Amino acid sequence: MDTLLDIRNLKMNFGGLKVTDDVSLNLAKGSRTALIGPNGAGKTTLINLIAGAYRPTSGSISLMGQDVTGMKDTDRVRLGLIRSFQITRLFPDLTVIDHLAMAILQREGRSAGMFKSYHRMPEVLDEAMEALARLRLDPLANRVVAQIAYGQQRLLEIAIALVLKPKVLLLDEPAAGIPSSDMDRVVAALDNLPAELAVLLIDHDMDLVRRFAREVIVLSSGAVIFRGTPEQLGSDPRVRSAYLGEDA
Amino acid sequence: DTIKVGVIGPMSGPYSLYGQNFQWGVQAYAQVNGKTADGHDVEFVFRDLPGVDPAKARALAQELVVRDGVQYLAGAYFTPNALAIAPLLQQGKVPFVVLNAATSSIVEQSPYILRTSFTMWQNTVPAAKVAIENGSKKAITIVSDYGPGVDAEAGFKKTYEEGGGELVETLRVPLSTTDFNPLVQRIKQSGADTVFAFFPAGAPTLGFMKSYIGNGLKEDGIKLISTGDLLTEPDLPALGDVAIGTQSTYHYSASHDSPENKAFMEALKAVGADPSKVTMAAVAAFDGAKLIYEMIDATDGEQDPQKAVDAVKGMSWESPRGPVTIDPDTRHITQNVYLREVAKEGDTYMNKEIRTFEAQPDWGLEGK
Amino acid sequence: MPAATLHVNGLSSGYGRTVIVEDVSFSVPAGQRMAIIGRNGMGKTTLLSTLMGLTTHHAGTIAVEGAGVEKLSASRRAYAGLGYVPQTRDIFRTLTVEENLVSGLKGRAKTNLDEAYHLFPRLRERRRNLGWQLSGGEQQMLSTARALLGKPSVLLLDEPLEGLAPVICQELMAAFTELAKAGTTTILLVEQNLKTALAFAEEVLVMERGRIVWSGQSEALSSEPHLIDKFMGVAGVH
Amino acid sequence: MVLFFNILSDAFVYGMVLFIISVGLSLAMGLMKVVNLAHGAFAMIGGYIASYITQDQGMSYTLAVAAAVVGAIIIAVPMERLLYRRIYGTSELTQVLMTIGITFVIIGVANFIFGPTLKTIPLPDELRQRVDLGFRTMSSNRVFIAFCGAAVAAGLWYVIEKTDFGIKLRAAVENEKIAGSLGIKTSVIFSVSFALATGLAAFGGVIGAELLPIEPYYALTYMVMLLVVVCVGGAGSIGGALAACLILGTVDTVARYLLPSYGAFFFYFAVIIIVLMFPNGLFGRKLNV
Amino acid sequence: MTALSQTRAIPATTRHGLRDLIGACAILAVGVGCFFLFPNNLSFLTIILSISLLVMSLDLVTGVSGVATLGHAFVYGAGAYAAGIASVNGVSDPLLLLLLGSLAGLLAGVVSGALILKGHGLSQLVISIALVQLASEGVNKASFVTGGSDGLAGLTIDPLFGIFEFDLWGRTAFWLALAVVLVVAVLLRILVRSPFGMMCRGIHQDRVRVRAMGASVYLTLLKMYAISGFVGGLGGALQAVATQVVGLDSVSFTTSAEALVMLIFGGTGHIFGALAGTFVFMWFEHSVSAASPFHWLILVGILLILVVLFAPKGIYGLVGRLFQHKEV
Ligand SMILES: Nc1ncnc2c1ncn2[C@@H]1O[C@H](COP(=O)(O)OP(=O)(O)OP(=O)(O)O)[C@@H](O)[C@H]1O
Ligand SMILES: Nc1ncnc2c1ncn2[C@@H]1O[C@H](COP(=O)(O)OP(=O)(O)OP(=O)(O)O)[C@@H](O)[C@H]1O
Ligand SMILES: [Mg+2]
Ligand SMILES: [Mg+2]
Repeated sequence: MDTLLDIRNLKMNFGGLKVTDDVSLNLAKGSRTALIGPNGAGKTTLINLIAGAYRPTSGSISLMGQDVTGMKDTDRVRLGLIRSFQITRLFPDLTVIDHLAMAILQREGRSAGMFKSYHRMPEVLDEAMEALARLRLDPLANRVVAQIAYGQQRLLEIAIALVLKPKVLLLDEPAAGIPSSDMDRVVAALDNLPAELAVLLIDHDMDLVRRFAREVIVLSSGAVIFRGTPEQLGSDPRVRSAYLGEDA
Repeated sequence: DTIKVGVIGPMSGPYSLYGQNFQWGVQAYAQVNGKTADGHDVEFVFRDLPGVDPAKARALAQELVVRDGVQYLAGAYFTPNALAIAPLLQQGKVPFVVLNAATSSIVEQSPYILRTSFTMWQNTVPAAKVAIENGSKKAITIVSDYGPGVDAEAGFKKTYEEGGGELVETLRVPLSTTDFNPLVQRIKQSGADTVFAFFPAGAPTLGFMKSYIGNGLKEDGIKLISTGDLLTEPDLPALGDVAIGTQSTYHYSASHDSPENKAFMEALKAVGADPSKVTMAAVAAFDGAKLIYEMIDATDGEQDPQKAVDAVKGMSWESPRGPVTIDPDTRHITQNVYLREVAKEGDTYMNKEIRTFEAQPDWGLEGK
Repeated sequence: MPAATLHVNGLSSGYGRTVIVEDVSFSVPAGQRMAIIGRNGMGKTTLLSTLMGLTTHHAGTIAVEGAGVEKLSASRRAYAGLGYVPQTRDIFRTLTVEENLVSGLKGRAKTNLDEAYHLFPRLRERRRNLGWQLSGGEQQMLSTARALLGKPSVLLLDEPLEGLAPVICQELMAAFTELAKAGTTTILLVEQNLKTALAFAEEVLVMERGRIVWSGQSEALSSEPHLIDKFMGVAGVH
Repeated sequence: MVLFFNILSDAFVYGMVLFIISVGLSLAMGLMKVVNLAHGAFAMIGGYIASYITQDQGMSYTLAVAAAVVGAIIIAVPMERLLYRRIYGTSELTQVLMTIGITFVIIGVANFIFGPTLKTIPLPDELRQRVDLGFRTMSSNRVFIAFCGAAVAAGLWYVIEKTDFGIKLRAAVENEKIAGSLGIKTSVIFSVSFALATGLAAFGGVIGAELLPIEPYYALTYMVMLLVVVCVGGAGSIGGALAACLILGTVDTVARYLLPSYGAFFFYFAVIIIVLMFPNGLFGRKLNV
Repeated sequence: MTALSQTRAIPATTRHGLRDLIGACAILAVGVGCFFLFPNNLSFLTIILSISLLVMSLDLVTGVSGVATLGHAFVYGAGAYAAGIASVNGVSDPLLLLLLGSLAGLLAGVVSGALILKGHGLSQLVISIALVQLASEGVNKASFVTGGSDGLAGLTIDPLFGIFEFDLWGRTAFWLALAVVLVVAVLLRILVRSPFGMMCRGIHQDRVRVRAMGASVYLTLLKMYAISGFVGGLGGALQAVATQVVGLDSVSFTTSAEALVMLIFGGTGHIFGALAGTFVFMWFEHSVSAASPFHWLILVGILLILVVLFAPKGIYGLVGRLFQHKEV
């Protein structure tokens, strides 16, 4: 099985608005695909559909050969379909390391333990600290999330997604709010992902898209208007006018 | 020496009026008879128990007995609270004078329980008799759905059916009911000529009276008879003129015409009571205090509950409510029950006694 | 109200007792464009929200067109001419797009909403939707449009381009430049993308641990890669 | 059939009383995001003032209604400034604690001043007439109550949904700081809305006194009822509050007619079922994903 | 990397362990102190202890997991009535009664949780109110087993371990209650810090995030509800055993609301807060209502207001703040 995620003719509307208009795409093992498009094109919605937060009106989604169209979001996560959030969703009163420990324990099916705190599980602590260190968040490990800067929260959002050991990873604007100076952390984290992992990345930072993606899909008004390599992107007139602007 | 008496009642909360009445009654007795009984100083210790809370009732009683060393307990506005206290009496060696709780079975819980208030049966049986004598053929009852309500319903049913009447329906409504319109509609539909009602004094009684009048039941010829709880003196001004002429049966009216009651009223005023807020609870407390003084007298201040209780069994005296006796078997008070009618004299509303049922026992225990 | 000057002197502030911004002084002439750059967590957001009156003020003065505002409440500062686009957007999630815009009008007539719809046609399409239903970029547009409707004379922008498509970014930066050049507003911009920040601003402040560690002309910074390297930890702008 | 209309019309009036009293709470909870458990206490204050004006001072009913509303507002506004302001935007639990505390104090004070007995507010002659509705007669007071309910509903809906005031209020509650940065005078907005909610409570307390009699524990006795109605309707929604009051008023009334001793069962069953079907309230403002 | 995690994490663990130890010692010290200082208030102290189990159980669902409920007396009442009814029907071993009560509480917890968790926010609050009202009506109606509004009085309880009588002085009941509370408090502290507890705290703050990690919100909370029911039921049974009466008030809205007030008063989410809140609040109420039976409500009201104004995180938060100042 080479195709991990296969989406066929997905459709979805909010009231009268067609947000997802007959979208088909597939991600093979090891694929690095960028999903771009104008604001409100339906990128986040597509991720929500794949992750199971919304139900499509028609079409199908299959994950590693298994049809997951009607499956609960939490079950999809267990199959290895992990997403990050465009607008961070974290636990304001928990510490940075709490977040990672929770993700690790959940991944390992140990989150129902009622006696031993993760502070007494060296293997969990080590893995969590390692994941933080990769994004250079380790000095903040014991800080409460409400008290770290927004950009740092964005990095944490990525760290959580990575630690869940995804097979298919959906990243919604992971690099937004991270300064050029720190972009290298993100790029390094993405470069270090296991090769067989399939990644779908949304971002408006074309530098990141060009450095990362081997394939680019452009969405506009819910429909796919372009699919190709990053190099072909700049020469497509539709993409230029709808998205990139003239000096791209 | 000082002999302590613990009084537990609702000093705060929705029923605080009655706790206050307990206090007034006790103080009035001390006002008239002095603060010593047979040379022993008597001190009353008051404890607040605002609502139905048996666990707390028990804890308070226990604390009074163990810590404050009281020799006598008195009070209990609600039946469950009295029931919770009862099991302690034997071990604690304290007699307990119930000043209100009106379920018949309370006195059976311990040989050390005496009661100077009333029972629902005691007041309800005469009400049923009045209904029958007034020629009622079909009646309906409406009561609050809790112990005393159920007792009142049973008392009325038994007497009314024995008298040849037909009880067409019995309605029990939740204690929290304030809008009685649908119920009054139902009473109207039932074809009864008389309705017997019992609710604890407060919001439901007002609500019921308003609906009874407002929906024209009176004009339709459906008579209302109730126990005095529906028409306690402090609530009469709130009911206003609509209530005039309404009949009820009860063991005490503040307007009872006797020298004892006049003296009682004077004593109450002397201890700072508001005469318009005097209820049956005050007279129960007054008589309760009398029993306690008698018991102290009989035991010479020693802690001997059996001797104390025995001393007052069968005792008779002239209470502010009329002649009373402590029934030696039940330890409950035998008393007159009066048929009264709401009237207005000057600016004040009152329950005017128009007929006396003499020496009524607790029909609830009597019937068993 | 035309563009105003902004003078900040000895400003310290933070969250409760924690001090984040320390002893910051700078001034921006009317109609100037200034950019603030710095790594994550260095206090840029805290500085802007302090100017707006949303953090705990510890010391120092803030003057808009010569009038001290550091003692005023946020709403009084808004009337003194300050306008703010927060980094986390903070649109009203339970209000519709149009209601969000109305909330920023500062008493101006509703007909002025067209200004916002003209700048972001996307918002007109979505005007009956609730705030939370918007896409990330749409929320960003709404937040900016809402602040602009109040006609601020000093505009504080905290990463207003985050999540916007490149074409919109270009248009928006052009619009901001236009506003400043026309003498309508003075602009203080926090921006993560160095290239964009330097292209836009005339002056630049670099923040590190709550203090200003460098300030000067943006050309000076662009032409000195070692400075950028020192403050931002990356080599050069491409 | 006549009986059916009889019961229905009783239910309608009962629902309207609930509505007038609870709509202010719905405003407070839905728009100002304050779980104001002391709402009933302000209704009670209104009732006491009206009772004092009519019973003890012998003045007119109209005057009493006005005095009740104004009086409750005069008491409420300083409380808003000193106490409520501190709990805007805090967790519901903190609000519960503060407003229960306020309720206790108001109850204690009322008990102290007015004593523990029931208070009534005598109606003027115009409201004591019987009105012929065709299928039944009803006291003019009840007709008046129904009319007031409708007027309150319409007026409020207009203010909240159609005026800028409503927008500013909702904005200020959602994010006070950001609203301030947009030039919205949040403190004025809060005071005015709080006064509005309290005034409505007092108004409801007075005109509903016949169905919900005024006594010191009023505030606690009807707290559950008010909370339930507001949540079933969907906090902040006037239409929702109206619908909830009418539906629950009807369920309660009909159940009490049909099966008096099981009335409460039906009422709370209905509540659970409605809430499970409409977790955001009948017309609740949908808040989050 | 290992070294790094250890330097950071180990202080955190020992700090928690230390807090638990201090907490347990404090409970014990206060308990023993009360026994000697107020030897005649034991029955009241026992009620405090049993109510504190209800409040701790409420903390699990409300403080830790963020489920708003004003009907938690449902589980408390279930425990109390189960023990009461069993005792009337011949079960008189105190420990067995506690077990029965806890199991009944667990069942009640699952039932109410299953319904309440279907709602969110305000609707949870309403379902919880409706449930406790229904339960209370039901108990009132089923007077043939429950004694209706009169309640069950005069339960006979065997001596504890066949030796210690539940007598008028209430010493046995007090020590039993203290031991139960001590054990439960420590276990719950551990529970709150465990992976499961952390997950519940996470759900409290952002359930969408929790789902995105792959955890089921409903099932997790239902489990928490069951545990909470067990603890609450234990409290109810303890009260039944200690006071030998069971009344309708044990399943009332009022009790639920009071429990919530005491929890917030003490500080939510820390278990010890629940304990401190119950103790201080009930003690204060008890003292002022004895000192001023007519006006204590005003004083209690003022106390609550003051807490919100000056200790918005409750007593526990206040104490925590004092400690932090010392550390700095
Ligand atoms: N609410 C808060 N309470 C306490 N400290 C805070 C709070 N918010 C932020 N901080 C701290 O203040 C410092 C500055 O944060 P600020 O948000 O101003 O940084 P920033 O420069 O805007 O970063 P970014 O580029 O990530 O947006 C950070 O160290 C952060 O941890
Ligand atoms: N729950 C909803 N109800 C109604 N409309 C919605 C809802 N969620 C999203 N939309 C609309 O659907 C469209 C697509 O939104 P989506 O979030 O998928 O855009 P996006 O491509 O991720 O944009 P961006 O780059 O700005 O994040 C937007 O116009 C948005 O307003
Ligand atoms: Mg998006
Ligand atoms: Mg920032």
